[in-house]
Amino acid sequence: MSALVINLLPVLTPLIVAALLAFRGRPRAFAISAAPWMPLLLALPLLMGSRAELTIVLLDLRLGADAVAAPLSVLCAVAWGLAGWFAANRVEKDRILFWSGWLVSLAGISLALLAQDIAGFYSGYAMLSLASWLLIIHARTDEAWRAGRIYLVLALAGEMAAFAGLIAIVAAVGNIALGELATAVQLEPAWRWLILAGFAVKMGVVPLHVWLPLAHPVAPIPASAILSGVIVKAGLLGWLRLVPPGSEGAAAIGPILLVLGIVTAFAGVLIGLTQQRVKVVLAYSTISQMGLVLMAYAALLMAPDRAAVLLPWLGVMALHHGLNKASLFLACGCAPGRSRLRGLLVALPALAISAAPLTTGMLAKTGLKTALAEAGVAHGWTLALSLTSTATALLLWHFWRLVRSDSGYKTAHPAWVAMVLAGLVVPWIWVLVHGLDPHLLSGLWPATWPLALAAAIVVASVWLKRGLAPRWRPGLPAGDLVVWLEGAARLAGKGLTRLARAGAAPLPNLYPVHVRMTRTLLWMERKITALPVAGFLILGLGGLLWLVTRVS
Amino acid sequence: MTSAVFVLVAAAIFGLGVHGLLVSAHIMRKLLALNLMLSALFLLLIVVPATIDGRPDPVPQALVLTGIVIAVSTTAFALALMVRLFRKQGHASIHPDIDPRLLGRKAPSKANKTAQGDDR
Amino acid sequence: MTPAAQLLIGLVFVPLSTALVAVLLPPRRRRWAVVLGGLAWPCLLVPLSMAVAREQSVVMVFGGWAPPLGIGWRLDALGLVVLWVHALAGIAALPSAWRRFDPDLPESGPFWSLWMILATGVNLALLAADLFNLYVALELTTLAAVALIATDDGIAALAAAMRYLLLAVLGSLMYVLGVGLVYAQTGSLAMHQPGIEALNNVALVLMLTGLMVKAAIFPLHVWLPHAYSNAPGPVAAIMAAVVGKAALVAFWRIWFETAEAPPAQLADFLGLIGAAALVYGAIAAYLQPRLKMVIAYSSISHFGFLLLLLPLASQQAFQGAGFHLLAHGLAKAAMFLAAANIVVVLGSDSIRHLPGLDKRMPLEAFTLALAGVTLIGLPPSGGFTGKWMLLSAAWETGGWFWLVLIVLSGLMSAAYVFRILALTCFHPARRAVHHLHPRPPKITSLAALTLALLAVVIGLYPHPVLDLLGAGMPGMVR
Amino acid sequence: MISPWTTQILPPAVVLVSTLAAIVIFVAGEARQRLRIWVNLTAALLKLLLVVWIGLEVLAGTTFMFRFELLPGLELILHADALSILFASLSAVLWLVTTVYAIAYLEHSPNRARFFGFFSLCVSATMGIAMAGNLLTLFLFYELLTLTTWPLVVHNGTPEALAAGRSYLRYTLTGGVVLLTALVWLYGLAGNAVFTPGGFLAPLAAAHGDALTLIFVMLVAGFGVKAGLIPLHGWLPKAMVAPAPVSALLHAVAVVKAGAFGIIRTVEDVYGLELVAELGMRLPLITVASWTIVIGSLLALREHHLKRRLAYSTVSQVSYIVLGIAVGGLLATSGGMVHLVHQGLMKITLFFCAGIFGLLLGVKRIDQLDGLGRRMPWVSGAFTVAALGMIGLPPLVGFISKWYLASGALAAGMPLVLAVLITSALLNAAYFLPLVRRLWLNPPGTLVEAPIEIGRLPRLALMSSAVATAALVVVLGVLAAHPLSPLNWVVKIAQGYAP
Repeated sequence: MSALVINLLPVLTPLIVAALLAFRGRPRAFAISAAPWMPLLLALPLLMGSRAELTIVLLDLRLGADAVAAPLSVLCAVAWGLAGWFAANRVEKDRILFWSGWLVSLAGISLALLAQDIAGFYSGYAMLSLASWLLIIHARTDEAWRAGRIYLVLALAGEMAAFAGLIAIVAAVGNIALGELATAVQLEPAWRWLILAGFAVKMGVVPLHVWLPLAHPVAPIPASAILSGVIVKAGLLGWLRLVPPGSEGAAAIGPILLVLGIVTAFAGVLIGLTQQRVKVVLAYSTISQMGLVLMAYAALLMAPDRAAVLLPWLGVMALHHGLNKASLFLACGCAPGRSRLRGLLVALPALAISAAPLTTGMLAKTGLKTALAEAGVAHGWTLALSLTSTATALLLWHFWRLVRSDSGYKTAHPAWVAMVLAGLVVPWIWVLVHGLDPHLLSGLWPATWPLALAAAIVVASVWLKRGLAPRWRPGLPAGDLVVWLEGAARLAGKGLTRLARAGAAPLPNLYPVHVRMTRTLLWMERKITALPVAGFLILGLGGLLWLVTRVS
Repeated sequence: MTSAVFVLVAAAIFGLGVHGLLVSAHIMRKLLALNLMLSALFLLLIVVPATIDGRPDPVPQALVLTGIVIAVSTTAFALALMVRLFRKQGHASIHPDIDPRLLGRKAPSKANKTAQGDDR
Repeated sequence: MTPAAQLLIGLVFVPLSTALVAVLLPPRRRRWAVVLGGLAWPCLLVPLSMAVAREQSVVMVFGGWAPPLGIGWRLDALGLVVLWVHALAGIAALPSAWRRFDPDLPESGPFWSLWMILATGVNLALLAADLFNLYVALELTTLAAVALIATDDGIAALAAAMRYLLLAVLGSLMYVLGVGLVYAQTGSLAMHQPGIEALNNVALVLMLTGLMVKAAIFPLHVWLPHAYSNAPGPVAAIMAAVVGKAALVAFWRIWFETAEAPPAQLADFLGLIGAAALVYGAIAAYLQPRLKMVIAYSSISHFGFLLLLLPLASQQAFQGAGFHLLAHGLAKAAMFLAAANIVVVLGSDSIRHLPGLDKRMPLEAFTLALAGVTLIGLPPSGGFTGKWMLLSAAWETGGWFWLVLIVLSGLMSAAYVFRILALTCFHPARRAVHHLHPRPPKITSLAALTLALLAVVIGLYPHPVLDLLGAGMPGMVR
Repeated sequence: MISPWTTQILPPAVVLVSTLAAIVIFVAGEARQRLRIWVNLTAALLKLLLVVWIGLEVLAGTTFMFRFELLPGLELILHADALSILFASLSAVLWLVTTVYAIAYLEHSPNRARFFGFFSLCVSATMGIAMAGNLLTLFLFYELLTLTTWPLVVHNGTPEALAAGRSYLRYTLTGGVVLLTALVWLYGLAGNAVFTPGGFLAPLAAAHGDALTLIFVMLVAGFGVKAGLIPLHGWLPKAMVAPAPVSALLHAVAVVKAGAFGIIRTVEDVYGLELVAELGMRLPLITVASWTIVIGSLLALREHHLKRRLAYSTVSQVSYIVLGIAVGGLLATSGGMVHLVHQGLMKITLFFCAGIFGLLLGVKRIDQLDGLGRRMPWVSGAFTVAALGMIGLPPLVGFISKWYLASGALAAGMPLVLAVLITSALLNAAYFLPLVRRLWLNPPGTLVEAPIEIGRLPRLALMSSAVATAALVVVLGVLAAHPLSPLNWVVKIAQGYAP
């Protein structure tokens, strides 16, 4: 019973609080004040580590925290909580809308994290996708609506793809526990690709990344912090849950994902460099980072037997990126250019993300490299990885130059500071707790030279009196591909409506026919009523009958 | 042989009667034609069976007698009706274009088109 | 002669004597006499039904004179069914007639005795066992009917009556001609002459045509709509219930009994005529601007429907047709009675006055709806039962054309029935106030409603009737 | 144990309860409102109790059978198996709710006696369809349903209402005629046979294969008219002119469901899916259903009149049922049948809300929905829940149906059906989410008419009935695995058909 309560609390409490928002006055005030603390509830099942089964709920719902969900739960609890604190003071406009979206998506991700059966996981995931739409359109400007629309289309399409895949599993073995998935069923590759693609939308893997650069700038700062820090990781969760390492045939797709990952990593940076808006730049950085995570996951698929070691490393990457990226986003709301201290507070997570020595970024890189080593991938990849660090560093320099001149809130918010510190500390704690080998010394040089290279480029460019981004600016709009997609979609929509109009042709109105018939009939009746006609009709009919008797 | 003549004559009279009954406008003429047809019919009824066997057959006689009764009563009734009709409409004919049958009785002349209008 | 046979005499002589008594009585008393007589003769039907149920038919011959010279009467299941319709319709029409032909009104004088004479004629036509007797009976019916129509003193009614008279006489003359030929051929007038060789086609055709005029089969229907729609309400009800049907029954008898093996192609041709009548009547009914016209044309359509028995010609089909005869007769009488009340209240039956009527005359509206259900043949109703039997007969004989036609007939009836209902109950102009006359006593509406209900209820428990009709007709089982 | 006499008398009793109510209402007349309300409510409650009673007995294994010989060899049979209980309980529950709603909705409108009279008759016809034990009985009540719903459709008496009524009759009566033909033919071949799981026509398949195929087509077409299979759906959007309670009941329970139910009976209890597949009719049926699902959604997409959009959504959603039945197998059959209930709940909620908007705020078109969420949060909330359910978002009922249908389709090896379901889900999102957005996120627009003020009690009744059904949408979805949930009931049924 207690296990039940513990596992249900993180899911139900946010929903109840969200419901309280509906009532004016005290309940609403209470809800808004209580909302920021909700994420901490996730710690309960994590610490208790207990499992629960609700046989009458949904399709036999099973809940519980496990190794896969653990890092994301921690990330969710910390990042989401701090962002909530930030939001509590910084979001004035449309608070009911904001907080309802915030709480419901929190409930969704909690359910997705804790659910141990397919239906439960999918429910949580769907809740999350739809509710985070509310966060994106919060501003309700045309730009926001557009971003929301594109996000919704992609999210729903992705969800349906994933749904198709997991339904294929269900059709084979029913709504089984996620743990047994790896061994329970062998799947047609097509279904597995559907699942991967579906969740890749959340992850922002190229070419499904287009919603991120549109959504982040329009969402409120804390919202984009969790979007980019936590919610994108839900895609990773989906992969780990539904295409777990060790499910047969999965190893084969590892290399393809590896390539996708490196492409995403570089594409994100390159497109990001052409952008002029702070949060768009960060969004592209997130995309490239997700590319790295994707590579790690690919390695995991290729070396399933080493999962015990690699999963924690994957956790490290998730925590590192989530917390640091969140703090960078929060920075956008704290006028970082105004003092040295604030500059430092920006620099720390930035350096971390570009994997500077001794930062959590270095840990992440180490983890990734070990993973690739385990997967037995050629040495060339590690070089590529180092280059991604250089690229990221350049991108973040670009970010710094943009954010310095950013005039938003003038005051810094303590949540930001807390987030930065969390970013510095939490991944280390994670590494220590799991007793991972950080390879400190061996990792130093590989972590240093990419940054040095980046620094050199920067210095050179400054010395050459140029902006970092070259004069020649390929005028890529935010959310590159999506522009053409929108055009295509508009055409398709036109076609569909035309088709529909053709489908619903109205029935012809019989009325005029009806009048004409009446006239004709009355005329005819009058004619045959005249006695001569009638009489000859009688005789004629008689004759006709007689003729009929003659024919044989 | 003789019977054949009778049959032909009867047929001719009957035809005349039919023509009169149908074509002539005045009801009086129609009734006269009707009686003509009746007598043709009786002639036929008397003649035709007699051709079957030699001795006269009582049944047709009975039939004809009954027929005559009916004919008389019919004619009388028809005449009475005709008189009523004449008193009502001033002429003794039933040409359809004259009687207002297709119109509502208390609401003459418009009923038709408005009725069509009704179920639009 | 069995005691049941004695009752046959009652069927004819009770109405006849009532008519004579009514003539002799002073105007104020006539109604009473007729009420007594009109209630008396139906009582005879109860024992007669039992008798018919026991041995298929009740036969009597007058004073030992055997046919052809003597007059023989025969009551079989079909006749009994129509007699029941006649009786019920007559009883139901009593209240309305009572009000309509108040002795203070001038035209009320002849009505009561004429009505009884009509009843006599109809009963006689249903009992007649020989062809000439049938002629006399039909002639009597026609004359009485014409006179009854003429009791409404309008020009339209008189003209309609006159037209009816002339056409009917022409028809009956053709019929008698045919009878004469039959006699010439067979030397007998008996309606059913077992073991004669095929009947002379000319005679057959003449008789059939004559009867088609009286039964108002399209295209020989021209007299009917104006006659019915201009006759006084109760008169229209009675006539619609039985007059046409008596002729139709005679038609069937001659087809199935007299001409034992009529040419098959003729059967199909008559079936086609029936089909034409069915369609034409339905369309015409849908387009009519007057309520009573609609009902009259629906009668034409349904007579065509009943003609489909000829091509189907199986015992089951006969049961179906007979049952439909019953249901349709009741429904039609009910509709005409309701229409009569509507005319009384609105002073007109033009359908443009109908909207909003369901408020003022809910019973009438309900009656129209119920009777309509039977006409359409929606289950559960008498109409449906008859339709179903005919359908399964058509299926068994593999007559796909007839099957489809029968099925569609329901649809076509639905068109005009629902048009009337929509106008009456749901039309936008429903709140239009039209100047109203005092509504007739409730019992008249209730009588109509009872008939309509009966027409529906027999559909729920049709067994007795179907068992009665189970015997079929000679020459029916091919 | 229950006495045999009772087992005979209960099914007709369930049907007759509301018939009696109708008679009382008709006789009582327009003026006696209080009496009418009480009769309505008591009848609805009584019917619900009876259905529950029968349901429990059926669960305990009692067989209910009432036979009445209509014609020699032509029986009127009312029986109660699990499937009939499913449909009967659905209509009983929704009738109760809708009665409450309708009483409040029509508070000041004329002709209420007529309305409620035919309303009750319509429900007893539905009950008859649910309880029907053979095709003839089904057909009989099916026709009665046509007859009793027509007055409701044309109730307003406006010209477009009359036009809608005409086209309704055109479609349904033609469908009835087709049914009748098929019925005669079938009786000629198979005689008077009771519904039997797995069908009773298999022995005839060898001899009369083509005939059976043709009959099947006619039966499906006949029922498909009411079920709104495209292209037989034309009447449905027109019928929207009817008062909101009518369209609610028409769409949720009475008419469309009657058609779908008829198809279920035909496929499962007359032919049996094996025979249908053997006759090569399974694929065409699936095709028609899928086609209807997709096209219906597309048509809904282009409607800007609220109720008409809902109508087209019904066209699309009801075919889920047919699809599930046609695909067959335990999962898909359960999915289809459970959608009978789930779609009913969601759709009736939507129509309740649409009716309330229309009645109180004069809102008819979609662009008038802007910002109504602030004006009436509860109703808008109910609407939102039902709409999300229609899209199939977990944990609402729509999700459960979709889940079973989809997995059933794959289990039967038909990925294309899955594609259809997904397309339809996306289209549903495309035409429902904008409504939700307008309700909550758009700035309030100006109302076309001044809001109508009605009494507090009626307003409460309207809202509570909408909210109640919405709550059911949530609860039945969340507790889908509960032993007494429709889902489990349906799975029991489906095991009888597709072991």
